[in-house]
Amino acid sequence: MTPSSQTIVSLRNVVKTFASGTVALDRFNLDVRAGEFVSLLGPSGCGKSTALRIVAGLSAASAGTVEWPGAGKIGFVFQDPTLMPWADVAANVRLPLKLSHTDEAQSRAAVTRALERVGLTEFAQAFPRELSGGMRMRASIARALVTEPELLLMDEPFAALDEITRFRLNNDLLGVWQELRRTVIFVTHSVFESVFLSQRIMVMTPRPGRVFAEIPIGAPYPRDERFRTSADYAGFCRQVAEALGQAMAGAAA
Amino acid sequence: MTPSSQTIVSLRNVVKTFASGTVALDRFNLDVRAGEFVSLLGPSGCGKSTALRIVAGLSAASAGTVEWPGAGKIGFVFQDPTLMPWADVAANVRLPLKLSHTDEAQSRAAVTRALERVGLTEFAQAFPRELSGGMRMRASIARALVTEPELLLMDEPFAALDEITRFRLNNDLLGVWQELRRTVIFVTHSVFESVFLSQRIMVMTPRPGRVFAEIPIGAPYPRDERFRTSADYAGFCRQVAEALGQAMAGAAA
Amino acid sequence: MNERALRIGLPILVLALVVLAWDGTVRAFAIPPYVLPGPGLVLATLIADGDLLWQSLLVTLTITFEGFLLAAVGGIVLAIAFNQWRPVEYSLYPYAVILQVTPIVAVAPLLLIYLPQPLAVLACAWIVAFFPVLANTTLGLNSVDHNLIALFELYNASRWQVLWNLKLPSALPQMLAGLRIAGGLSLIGAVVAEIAAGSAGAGSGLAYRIAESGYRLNIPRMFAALLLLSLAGVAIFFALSALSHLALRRWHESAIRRES
Amino acid sequence: MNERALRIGLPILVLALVVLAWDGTVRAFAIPPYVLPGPGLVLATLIADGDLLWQSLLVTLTITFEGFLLAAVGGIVLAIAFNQWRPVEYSLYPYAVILQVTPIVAVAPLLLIYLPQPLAVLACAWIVAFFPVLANTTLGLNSVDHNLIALFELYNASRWQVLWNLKLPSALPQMLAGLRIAGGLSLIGAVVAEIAAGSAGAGSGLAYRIAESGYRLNIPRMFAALLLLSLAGVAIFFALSALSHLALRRWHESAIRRES
Amino acid sequence: AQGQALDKVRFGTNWVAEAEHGGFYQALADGTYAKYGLDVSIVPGGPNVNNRILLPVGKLDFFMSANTLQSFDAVEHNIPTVAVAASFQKDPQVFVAHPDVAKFEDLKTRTLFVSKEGMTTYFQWLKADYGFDEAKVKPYTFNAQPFLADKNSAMQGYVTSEPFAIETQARFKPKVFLLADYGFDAYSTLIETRRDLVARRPDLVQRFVDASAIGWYHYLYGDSRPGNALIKKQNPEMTDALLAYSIARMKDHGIVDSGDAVKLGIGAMSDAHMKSFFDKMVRAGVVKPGTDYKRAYTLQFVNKGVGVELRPK
Ligand SMILES: Nc1ncnc2c1ncn2[C@@H]1O[C@H](COP(=O)(O)OP(=O)(O)OP(=O)(O)O)[C@@H](O)[C@H]1O
Ligand SMILES: Nc1ncnc2c1ncn2[C@@H]1O[C@H](COP(=O)(O)OP(=O)(O)OP(=O)(O)O)[C@@H](O)[C@H]1O
Ligand SMILES: [Mg+2]
Ligand SMILES: [Mg+2]
Repeated sequence: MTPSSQTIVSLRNVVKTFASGTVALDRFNLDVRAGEFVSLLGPSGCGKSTALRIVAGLSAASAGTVEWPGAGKIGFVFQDPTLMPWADVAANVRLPLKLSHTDEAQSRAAVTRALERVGLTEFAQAFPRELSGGMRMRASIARALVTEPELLLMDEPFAALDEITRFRLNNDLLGVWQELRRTVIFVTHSVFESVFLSQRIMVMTPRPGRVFAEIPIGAPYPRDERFRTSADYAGFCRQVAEALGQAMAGAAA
Repeated sequence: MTPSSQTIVSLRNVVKTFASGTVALDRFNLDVRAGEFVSLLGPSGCGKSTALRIVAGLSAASAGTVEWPGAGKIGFVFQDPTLMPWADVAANVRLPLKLSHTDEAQSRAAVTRALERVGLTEFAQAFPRELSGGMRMRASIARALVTEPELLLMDEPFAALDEITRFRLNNDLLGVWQELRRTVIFVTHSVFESVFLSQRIMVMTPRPGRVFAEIPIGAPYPRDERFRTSADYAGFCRQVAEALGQAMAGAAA
Repeated sequence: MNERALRIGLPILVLALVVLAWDGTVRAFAIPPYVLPGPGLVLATLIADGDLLWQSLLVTLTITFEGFLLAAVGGIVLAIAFNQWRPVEYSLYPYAVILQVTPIVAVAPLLLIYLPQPLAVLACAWIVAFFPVLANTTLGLNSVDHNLIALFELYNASRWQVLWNLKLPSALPQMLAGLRIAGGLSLIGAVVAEIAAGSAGAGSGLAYRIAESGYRLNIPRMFAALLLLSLAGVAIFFALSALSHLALRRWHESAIRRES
Repeated sequence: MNERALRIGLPILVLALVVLAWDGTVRAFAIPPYVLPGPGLVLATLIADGDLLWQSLLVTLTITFEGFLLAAVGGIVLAIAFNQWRPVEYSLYPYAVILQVTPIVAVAPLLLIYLPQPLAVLACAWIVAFFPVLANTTLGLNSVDHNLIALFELYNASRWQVLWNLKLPSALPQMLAGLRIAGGLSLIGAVVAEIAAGSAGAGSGLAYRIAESGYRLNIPRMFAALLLLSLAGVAIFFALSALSHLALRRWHESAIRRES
Repeated sequence: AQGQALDKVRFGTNWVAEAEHGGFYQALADGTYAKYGLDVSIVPGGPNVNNRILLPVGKLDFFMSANTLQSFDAVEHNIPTVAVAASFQKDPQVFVAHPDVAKFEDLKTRTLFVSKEGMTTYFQWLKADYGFDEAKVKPYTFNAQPFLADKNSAMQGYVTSEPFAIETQARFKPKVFLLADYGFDAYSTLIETRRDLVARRPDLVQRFVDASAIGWYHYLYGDSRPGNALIKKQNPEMTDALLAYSIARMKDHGIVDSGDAVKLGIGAMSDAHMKSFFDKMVRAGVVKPGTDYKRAYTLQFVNKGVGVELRPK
């Protein structure tokens, strides 16, 4: 969290043009250091998911450079739940452990913990098609958390959840992050959520996505319900919302 | 909108038990009259989508009665975008018109208007896989709006959208509803959204879903940005949030 | 329940109708048995020649079973190899197609030269049945959700893990459809193999019985043998369908009974 | 680009290797041409007998084409009927299976009794090829996203609309895979039909050439005919693959070139 | 019959056009059939083609059956067909062996390539009378490659055909054993027809039998070119060399014109000959002992010496 800590990933002037001709990102810059909590905030279709996929190495930049000087275990929550339809919830959540050959007992405990965290204990044996939309997303979150990854990439993980579940998971996420000193890159379209969670918010312009403003949220952690109702919080929210409005207006102009 | 107007759909003591044994709804009651804007609000997995499917006649109740004394054209926004992957956005949006044999010119105009409304004009020729998550959802919304249906059923349509787009679409939706005197049943997990939009909010308990409280939102229409920042609005929000908290606590107890 | 009754009752009803129509036609036009034997006669022959035909059926079924296993394993393994190593696919797919279109009857003599006879028979049966397994499994392996593939990549899954935990389960529905086609084809393959390369005489299968009966104008026995063959085919098909249903019923669209 | 080079270069490379190995074996062991003719001899024969073989190829291809059309149309129509009316499926599926497992060579004489000869030939070719189309299309039609079906229901789509606008496009990938299998099978079907029910003699197709050349021990010509047949099969397969690619490349996982 | 409309007759053979069918093609080509008031169309058979079944159902009027056994089968299964003439006095069925095989009995130790049809006919007799072993049999699919590749094998064939292919293609002279020389005394290339035709149109049957016999005389002893030309037209694979070879072998071995035929004319049949073969088949377990084998044929149309004058003295 100290500015001197190691850079985990660094995107320089990244451009992403799809085969269809759509330019999703245009000279996009992002540096994330170990232990940071960074949010990407922007309107629908501005390239957030694209940027996150590039960060994860799932998609290649059309131009610019991407470097991972200090990459470790990655956890990824896709915007869609992306569960294996032929496996039950427990098996879906266990997947990353299975792929890294974690031993049986340990992985059973980790899965149980992760399912508890997202409130799906009762549905461990259910198949994805037997879940509600929000429950599917929670299973996907549990899967990303189960390995306690060093770099956690989350693409609007809480969008499908009600506020109460969402607040609980917000707090949980912050808890994990602080406790285990993880790095998180968080994509959201919610100003409130980004302010509550992050140390730094990258506000993006509409397509083609560029960083319009980088806003540090200087409030101390742990942040809790008191922070959510504080004047500080409201102030940050206003500042971010304004930046976002400008970013969007700039594009419209 | 007068209380005497015709009942569109009426659910009485509806129970829904799935083959897996999950009881999604338990003695669920709902009456919607022509011209109403009703929201279903509840935590993830409480049975909102299930209730909406029953209202649409897509799913049969395991017990209880469902009646449609005054059903007309229905528009449905599924929780997932549910687009045809082999058709481009325009064709997806045009689908309901095609199915009702609307003539070419008229349907072209309607599609153009619907796409404009959700900001996808540029992407009319794109295929679903070439869209971002939020854009897919917007295409789905455009498809539901294109026929200007008498009964509009929407399952968390705006969850994947950024606040600015979302507010715009909220306003749009209210506009359509008022102007054309439509009936809307709206599923959401957002207290703020439900208060801003609805005349009446059904707060549901966690699984098995029942109506915990029915809260009328007595604010006059048209509602606009001023309403969103009013004390009235804040008050309603507090009231609804409290009811939701109680509903969830009751279940936990 | 009603559904199930339909599922069993209807085919039986249709069967009854077909048999009645068959019998009726034979009687009404007084069709001689060497043109079209009536169902009663065929059944009587089936019972009278039961032992002989049963022995032959067993021979044919053994080849069928071995051919099917080979086709299943071969088709799946080949599809996996094609999917894992593109160069292998580009190099060998044309040859797989060539195998599919080669008329067995023409190459059987060659196989008989290069392979011992039982192996030649198996090779024939295999050639006939493997292609649908290959083609369908290939389609399945190539249709995996790309987000799931990305997920596996992220977790540094080995090729083997991707294959085993992702691609194969995901390809299962298509694979099983391929196997369902291959089931019938292996029966055909066994018959063709027997005709082309099989042993004749005492220990021979249904194909030989059919050819012999046709040649000797024992048409009722020919029909009885054909009937046995058909029953075997239907049994194989429904066994494979049941297997497929068991494997898919909890998750795949094609097998789930939707809540109404 | 590199990909494309591989795609074309590799099969050619493998072809070259196969031909070299073939030639080498024939020379090294001094295999006489009536057991295994060398590639040069086969090619020479192909050119020398070009006219005759070409005529035969045309005959075979005509039957193949007609059989394929019938199989495609028949398989798809049957699959649609099965999908639309469950009772039809329950009643007739067993009979479709029976058709699949019936050895043509055995029933061809019967078909010749009941049908005029050209129709009997077509029926044979059809029987061989239609089942994969049926089975795969059925799988496709049953695998439609249930939410999309719900959507169509909501908009009061007629059965026909659901079929045309939803089920068929959705089943396209599987259907095309079925057609790809059927392509090769119709060629086999044409060959088998010709052997079993065709008129021998002047106007005959490749199957007859192959059998006759084999009988006369004109093995180089037999190989030349087999070669032509294989080429035809590969051409049919790749034509169908190209068609499939065109139809699916914009939307289906199996055909999309992923952005890396 | 001249001047009137010709009777349309369909005649099915059991193989593609070849010299073994020469008499029939000759009769068609040189106008003998027409002279007898017949408009004959010849429907060739082939590997895996079973033309025989088309006879009783009326799609054919005459059929060329391979040997007498098939006529016995017809009786056993109550099929209303009957043999009316035997074009071949001897079955041309042979075993073709590599040159090292010294005598017929040595074949028992060899791998034998035998067709399905062979299995159901002469091989059963070989088992019964010579003690051949089924376990040594592999299927013969009318292709000599497996035989050529396996030096320790022998294969079935027609004396008129397979040896030639081997001599010309494999360039060695194989040993040939004509089964007829070892006691397999079936008639071959019989003309079968339906019983109702015999009853209703005996004149038609008689004309076909007579014209065919005359065709055979012309083919064997006269100018065979018209017949050969027609054969080659129907079967472009056929070569002059093979035709010449086949005709020569038919003459050497007296396939067509020997035994009873010398006096009674081509097509001759006799009760004694039939009985002898029937007894052998009963012994081999191929036909049931009680079969009324005499119903399998009729001597009504043969043994009249038709055409014998055409044989060169
Ligand atoms: N097809 C199904 N089979 C079995 N159980 C199901 C099925 N669909 C839904 N359920 C169960 O029914 C309950 C209610 O689901 P529903 O989708 O209605 O929830 P929801 O209120 O829409 O939740 P969310 O806000 O997460 O979408 C859940 O517990 C879910 O597991
Ligand atoms: N596979 C693809 N092919 C072509 N264009 C694509 C593809 N994926 C995304 N795009 C385009 O790239 C742009 C950015 O998409 P992206 O998914 O990154 O948006 P996003 O910021 O995540 O939006 P949302 O909040 O709606 O999820 C969009 O205009 C989209 O149409
Ligand atoms: Mg996104
Ligand atoms: Mg829901």
